Amino acid sequence: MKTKLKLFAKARDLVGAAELELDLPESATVAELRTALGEHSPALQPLLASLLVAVGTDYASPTTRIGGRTDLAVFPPVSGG
Amino acid sequence: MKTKLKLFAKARDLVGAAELELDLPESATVAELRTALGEHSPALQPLLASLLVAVGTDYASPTTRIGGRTDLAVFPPVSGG
Amino acid sequence: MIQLTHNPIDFTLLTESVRSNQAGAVVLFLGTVREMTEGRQTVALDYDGFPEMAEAKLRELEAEARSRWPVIEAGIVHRLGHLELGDISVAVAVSCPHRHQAFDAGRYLIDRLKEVVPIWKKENWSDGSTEWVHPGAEPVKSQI
Amino acid sequence: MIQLTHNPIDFTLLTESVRSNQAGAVVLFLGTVREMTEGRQTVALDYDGFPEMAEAKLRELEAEARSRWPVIEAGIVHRLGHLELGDISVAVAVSCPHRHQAFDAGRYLIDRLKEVVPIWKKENWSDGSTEWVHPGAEPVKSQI
Repeated sequence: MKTKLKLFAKARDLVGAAELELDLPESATVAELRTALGEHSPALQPLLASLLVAVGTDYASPTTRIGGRTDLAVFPPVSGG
Repeated sequence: MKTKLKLFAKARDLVGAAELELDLPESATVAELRTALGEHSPALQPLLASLLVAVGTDYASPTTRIGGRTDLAVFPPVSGG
Repeated sequence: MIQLTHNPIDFTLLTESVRSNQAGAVVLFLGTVREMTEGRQTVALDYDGFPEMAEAKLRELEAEARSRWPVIEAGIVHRLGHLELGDISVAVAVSCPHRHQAFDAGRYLIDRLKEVVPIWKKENWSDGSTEWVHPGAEPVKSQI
Repeated sequence: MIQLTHNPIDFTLLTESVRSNQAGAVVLFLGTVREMTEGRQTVALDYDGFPEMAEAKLRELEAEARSRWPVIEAGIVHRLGHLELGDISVAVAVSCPHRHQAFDAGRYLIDRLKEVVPIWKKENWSDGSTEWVHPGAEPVKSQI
């Protein structure tokens, strides 16, 4: 299913885009999103394990189903303040 | 010896004066000042045990000799802030 | 007041917004752009953020603080964009009846902000290089 | 900036005075006149002080804080005289490289101020009575 996500900070820079569309099964979780992201953008590999995933304005849990969603965001550890 | 002291807050109100002169031996310490103050101003009795004594801008220790000094201050526990 | 802004932070306004006759204590925290970090010299910082989620998380943090301390008023403003040395990147203000509550709540808010609010800073080092700060992620210097 | 004043405290000026490119964190504490204390209603406070000693003690406290934390700048202003509800009685500002240092130093300064600086407040209760606040001393209500 078409799955849309926003990218931020170094993840956006490494991918070279602020938004991305991936094809994922509806049952896909964060782990599968990570794998798909690494295949789509090999430059993300060093960051992959630390990437965080949000659904809407909440952090996704490991079991959150994210396939087909269009309100995802993917970003590295935060450093505000 | 003539010993001069300033009074603050409730100590000043109870004595009814902002400054006081007592006659104390040169060897007098805080304990003797307390006694002399209580004799001079019986209204101070309830506050006597908690009164603090300063010499110049420092708190006096129990052994500080204060007889004859003119830079003493006597006041109850502080409550600034 | 929960706000993300590209403009300089008015900490006076934020502080005034949390003052109250019910509060005996106000604590204001300002994060400012420091020149030296572990021996390296910063010339500027760029802050990126995910505004919708960042604002939602800031509201959650305020609610968390209110559930733990008797907070009268609280406000958090975070700046985004390009900041020079000494500029204020974040301001947290909180008022409580007593001072230790206000200190604890203020510290909690800035500590949690740094853990969960989706905002990122990019160092502009004095050697001309830039580097996203992503705590715990493998360091990969980027030259942008 | 160490100061006793009978005028309203300008916390913006105090905060600006401690900002520095060497600091990543500024903590400002404001003590404000709270209406309710243990169920009793305050209408105003009067602060008395022994100015020479108070200023000397505030300078000592700043030196103590500097010996314990990497304080960049610090400032303390205490107001004296008649204060209405919500007025600022004391402001403490401190800047440090990192935030926990600034929180710890700020809290230390106000905690110690309340222990050793010769300033006293008199409550003006809503029932018309007044009462000096002398922690640990036997309570004797005075009608002045």
